[in-house]
Amino acid sequence: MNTEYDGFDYSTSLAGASFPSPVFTASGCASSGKELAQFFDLSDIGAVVTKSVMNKPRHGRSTPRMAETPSGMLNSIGLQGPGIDHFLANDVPWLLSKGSRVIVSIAGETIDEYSVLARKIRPVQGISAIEVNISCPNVENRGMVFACQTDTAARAIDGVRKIIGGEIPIIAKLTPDVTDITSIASSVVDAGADALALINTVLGMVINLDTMRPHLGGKTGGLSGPAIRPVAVRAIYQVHSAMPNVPILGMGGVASGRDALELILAGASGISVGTASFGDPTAIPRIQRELHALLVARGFTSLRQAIGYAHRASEEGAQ
Amino acid sequence: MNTEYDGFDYSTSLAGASFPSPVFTASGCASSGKELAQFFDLSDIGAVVTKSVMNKPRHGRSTPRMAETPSGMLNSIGLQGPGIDHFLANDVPWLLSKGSRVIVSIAGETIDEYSVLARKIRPVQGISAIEVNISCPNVENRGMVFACQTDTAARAIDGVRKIIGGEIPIIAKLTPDVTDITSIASSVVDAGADALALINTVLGMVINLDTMRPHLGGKTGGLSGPAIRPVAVRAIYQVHSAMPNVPILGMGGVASGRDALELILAGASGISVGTASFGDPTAIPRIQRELHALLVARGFTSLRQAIGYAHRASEEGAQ
Amino acid sequence: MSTINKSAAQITATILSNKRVGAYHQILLSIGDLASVCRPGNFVAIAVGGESSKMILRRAFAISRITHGSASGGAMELIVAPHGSGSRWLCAQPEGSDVDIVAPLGKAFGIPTSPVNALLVGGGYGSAPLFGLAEVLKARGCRVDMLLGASTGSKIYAPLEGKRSASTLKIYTEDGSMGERGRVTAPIPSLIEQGSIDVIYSCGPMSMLRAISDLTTGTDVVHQCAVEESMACGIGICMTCVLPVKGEDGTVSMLRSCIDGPVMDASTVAWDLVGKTPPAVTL
Amino acid sequence: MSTINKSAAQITATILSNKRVGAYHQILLSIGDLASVCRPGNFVAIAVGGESSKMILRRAFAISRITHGSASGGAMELIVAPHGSGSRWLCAQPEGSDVDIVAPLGKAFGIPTSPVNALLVGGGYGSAPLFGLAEVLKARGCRVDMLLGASTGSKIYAPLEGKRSASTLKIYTEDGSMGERGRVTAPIPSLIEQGSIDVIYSCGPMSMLRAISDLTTGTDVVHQCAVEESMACGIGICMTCVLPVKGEDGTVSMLRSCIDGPVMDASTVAWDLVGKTPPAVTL
Ligand SMILES: Cc1cc2nc3c(=O)[nH]c(=O)nc-3n(C[C@H](O)[C@H](O)[C@H](O)COP(=O)(O)OP(=O)(O)OC[C@H]3O[C@@H](n4cnc5c(N)ncnc54)[C@H](O)[C@@H]3O)c2cc1C
Ligand SMILES: Cc1cc2nc3c(=O)[nH]c(=O)nc-3n(C[C@H](O)[C@H](O)[C@H](O)COP(=O)(O)OP(=O)(O)OC[C@H]3O[C@@H](n4cnc5c(N)ncnc54)[C@H](O)[C@@H]3O)c2cc1C
Ligand SMILES: Cc1cc2nc3c(=O)[nH]c(=O)nc-3n(C[C@H](O)[C@H](O)[C@H](O)COP(=O)(O)O)c2cc1C
Ligand SMILES: Cc1cc2nc3c(=O)[nH]c(=O)nc-3n(C[C@H](O)[C@H](O)[C@H](O)COP(=O)(O)O)c2cc1C
Ligand code: FES
Ligand code: FES
Repeated sequence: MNTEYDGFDYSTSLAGASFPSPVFTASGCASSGKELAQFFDLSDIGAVVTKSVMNKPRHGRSTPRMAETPSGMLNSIGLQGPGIDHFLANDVPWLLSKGSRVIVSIAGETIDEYSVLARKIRPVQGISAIEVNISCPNVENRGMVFACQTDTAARAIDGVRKIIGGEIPIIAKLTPDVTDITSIASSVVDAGADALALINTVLGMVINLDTMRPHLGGKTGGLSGPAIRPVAVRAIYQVHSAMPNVPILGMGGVASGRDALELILAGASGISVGTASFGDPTAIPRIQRELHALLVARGFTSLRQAIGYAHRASEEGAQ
Repeated sequence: MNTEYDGFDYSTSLAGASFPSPVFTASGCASSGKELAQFFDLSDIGAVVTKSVMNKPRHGRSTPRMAETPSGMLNSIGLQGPGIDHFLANDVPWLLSKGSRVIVSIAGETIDEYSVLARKIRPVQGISAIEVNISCPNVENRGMVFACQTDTAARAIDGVRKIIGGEIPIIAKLTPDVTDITSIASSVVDAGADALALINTVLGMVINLDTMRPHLGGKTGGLSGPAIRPVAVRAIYQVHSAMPNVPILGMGGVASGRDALELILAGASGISVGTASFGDPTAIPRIQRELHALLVARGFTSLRQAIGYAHRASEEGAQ
Repeated sequence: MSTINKSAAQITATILSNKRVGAYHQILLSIGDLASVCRPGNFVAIAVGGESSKMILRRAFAISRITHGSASGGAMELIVAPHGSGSRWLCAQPEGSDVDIVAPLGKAFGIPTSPVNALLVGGGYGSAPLFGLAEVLKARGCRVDMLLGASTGSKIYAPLEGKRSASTLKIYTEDGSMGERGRVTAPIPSLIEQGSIDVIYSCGPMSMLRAISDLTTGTDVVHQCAVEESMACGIGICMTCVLPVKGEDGTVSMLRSCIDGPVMDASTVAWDLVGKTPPAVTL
Repeated sequence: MSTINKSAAQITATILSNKRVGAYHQILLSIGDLASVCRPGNFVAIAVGGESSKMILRRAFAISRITHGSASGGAMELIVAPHGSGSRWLCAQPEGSDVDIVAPLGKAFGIPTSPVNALLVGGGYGSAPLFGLAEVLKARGCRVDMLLGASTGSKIYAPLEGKRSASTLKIYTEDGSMGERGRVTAPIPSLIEQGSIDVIYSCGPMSMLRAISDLTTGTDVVHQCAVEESMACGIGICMTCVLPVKGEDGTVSMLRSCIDGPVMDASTVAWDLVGKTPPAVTL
């Protein structure tokens, strides 16, 4: 564990899983870790959240898969990946050998697939948590986003929970593209999610002005980056307000320590950094340093004191 | 009518109402027009969409009411305004006297209030259309956003339709903050909306890092500006795809002719420019010029040919 | 043409000079003919961050002084505190670069038609519009006294300028590093009591304006203050910059400080309601 | 440390010079020790737009040439076409300004261990990495012929440089404004037939790479091409830049062109699947 934060308790926990720092990679924005290892030591950050893996290997969507937008980007990767077997045999052992804490993200095309994935992960030693991605917008059918409806969201989580028992914390990852995110959040918590990951990308689209057609191979894509940060802060604030005891892994447009602090004050116990790593391979350790300095400057002696502080401050506050 | 587009037919119509150009102000981003008249001639643009007016005068929310965010901003005005009587007695006549086409935006706290407003507007001569704002996020209770549910959305529109009859086109303004915007769109069309305005702002929040509390007086606010453009394009594309015959007034992050073109190719028959006018008081006439040049450069001889072209191109297209 | 901001125009202005002065930057912009329509109290809205900026809103700055040059036309002086990313960007622009400005905006200070005794009170960069104002007042035969205050000496802008433009100048800093230690409002009660001032012109933090307002309440002293609210547009179209102002009948309206201000009659501002949800409108 | 991009580092590089050359800008960056680990075919990813930029992604540029200087260390040359807002920003940066770069990235061209006859084919700014490559190949005793093509003469980068670095140089433009009128691929069939080339190194638009690939299929000529796909990260973490590549067993995988490329064995690329939804994975 990290000791460079002397005096300050930078550790965090998500439903029993502990981490020396609250700054993680975001699923799909760090592959399986190897690529970033050239730029910093993976054991120095809170955790590596791996790219959502499915049961079978998968090609994903056709190219182009990305479009830059003002202060953001769209992606339509479509969950390309090697499949769970290859992933568990190769990527997880490599990450653990580097001393990294590992959160495995899984995604299924059917409710059953989530259970199948859980069954394969259960016996694996050393995994800190499972992030259940029920909100990837880049699947063939927009109706397939389980996190859009309380019942499908709950069933996917329930399938995983039944198999995992209490061994590994389950983090349900939600989309902000719903009418009422708190109702989705409470349905997955009822179904057995220990924590929530907020937010996945926002559904968006870009038209290519040369071809005058949708730019992305998959037509629509997921919007990420600083552009969506106010949406992430709002979602985290709303959900933390409704369920103050459910830990939240916050993400969406965090590119600096100040951004991370904003999400933490809104209620996040940990921060995933996604798109920022594309523009800056050392974004995560930088954000980790900046956040620490900002917390200390505000007189906090532990990260925990700051989590959800915006809610408490408003009770105490003058207004 | 404008003749400076010689050869090119720049006119558009929204359910029977005709406009010499497709570029309008956005409701709430031009007040009642007077303020912009110093910077350009209001009769030169397509139309002035006035700030949503309620039945009674209204103070709106407490300050601060805005926060700049990456490529966007949050606002929480809360529908401050003079009330419909003052508005109809003063602002509408002034706009008409300047030769401006006027679209009156109305907002109600109750379903009934929409009918009351419609009753007062009905006898007024010279109004091109009514935009019914059922999606303002800056009202006391987030549950009050009628456009979040198909039934409340439909009832608000139905109330207006019953009173307006067929005299004035009704444009229903929707929020993208819903699980399925096409179902909301079809419910308001069934209830009598002639056209749709897409999109209102996206619900967001900013935490002030000095006070460590929500920055806006109203806590949450509406996100607008280029940051949300991909969301607007997606919403317009989805709705146009589902209901190709329902005209759409598109908006959300349009700051240049290229942005306007993107929304038009996605399916918008007209474009409202909101936040861009804050950063550039002459944004609207500039965007109007730029869009015209881009359309001509692509070989279009009328605006109409370009509306929804991204859908047709993808049928014809090579892939 | 409108009656609102009726002299305003959007132009490209060249930075003639950009000098650090204490904690501030003194920036001189070449604005041609526009100089002739700028009045003390008006402000300018400047686009920041360049072509591919993520900052979409203009930044507002008080027009500090206007000089009517020769060939190149007039110039506008600003006093800019490098605060956040937008003002820091502006302070970093080199001489010779161009900025997109909209000016003059807002209501100017009211100038008395006959000579009066005027007290000008500035807090921090709030002194900006006071130098230009002092010149105009003196030209009208007014007596001009000036009080400048700040947290520390480096935030007192150009004390020598102050001396030149006013009959008397008193400086207050909270840490005592320049002038007297204390608040700039300290001497005001006795000045009012002595009957030595007719009008106070103030510009600075809202708390300072309010404090002065409290001191002038119930006296004959007129108090014109230049308020500072967060502004998204600066031209009256967004309704973000509102301030509760009492009408003649006592009802409070939320007025836009960009077009109904920034200069306001301090006695009409409902200071206790600033930043609060105003009471529901009653008809 | 990883095996991927194992020499890559993120550094601040100073622009030593920035010159317009035809339709391009030749930009020289001071990169110190990093120069020693850059190989022809590697690319650099540059942050664009400055501190308050709305452009959040880096832009990729082929490393055109490396010079090993004296005191100030090595330098990296780029050939940049002002295309959209990011590349235009880079082309507008003055000498002396700093940029944030990550380099060297991706797989370099494979250099034969024994002397061969090499044909270098560049389209537009695709000629960028070929000059440096030519020098390396010549140092290994290879014969180097070069073909450069573009739509028009101003888009042929530095034809004189080409002449210096290759044994022969032929230029093709589609409008005939420089060299011969036609496509750069025109002479390749007869060169292959004559048996005068062993390896083709190509860099340019995907359509050009594919056309060359079609010509070399079924011949003994090895074809290494530097592909260009839209890249969000450039370092292998985002999966946006994938290309369908056939494995030894004939199955197609979507490989990341940033780390498994940009230089690829053209015979393994499933050209007909580029930009299509690849067939479902079968196990
Ligand atoms: C009428 C008026 C006159 C002003 N005159 C001066 C002056 O002469 N010299 C000077 O240094 N400053 C002046 N200010 C304040 C100046 O506008 C802010 O310091 C500046 O907008 C901060 O922008 P930023 O990007 O540096 O900071 P950020 O905090 O990054 O700005 C974020 C957003 O908040 C707004 N904002 C932040 N602080 C303020 C503020 N104090 N007032 C209004 N909006 C704010 C910005 O406009 C921007 O939209 C004046 C403000 C107003 C309204
Ligand atoms: C490996 C590699 C080597 C390259 N070498 C060179 C070179 O030597 N000289 C040169 O001028 N250009 C080169 N390019 C292309 C260069 O990256 C693009 O021209 C540039 O990214 C365009 O950015 P922009 O902001 O100007 O354009 P915009 O169109 O505004 O860019 C928008 C987004 O699309 C991406 N994009 C747009 N065009 C391309 C493209 N052709 N390739 C990849 N991404 C693109 C941008 O990175 C950005 O994220 C290379 C690209 C790659 C992948
Ligand atoms: C290229 C890309 C790929 C992503 N892939 C995944 C994924 O596989 N699983 C997942 O749960 N989220 C995925 N995401 C979403 C991110 O984890 C994150 O929720 C989102 O991007 C918001 O954070 P950011 O703004 O920091 O990127 C992906 C995002 C991007 C940009
Ligand atoms: C300050 C502000 C006030 C607004 N007020 C209203 C309003 O009164 N009625 C309404 O329908 N939309 C209102 N909107 C939403 C805009 O009309 C528009 O739908 C939205 O801002 C997206 O467009 P833009 O990105 O071009 O601003 C407001 C937006 C802003 C920024
Ligand atoms: S700043 Fe927009 S109305 Fe005043
Ligand atoms: S550009 Fe991100 S993986 Fe290649």
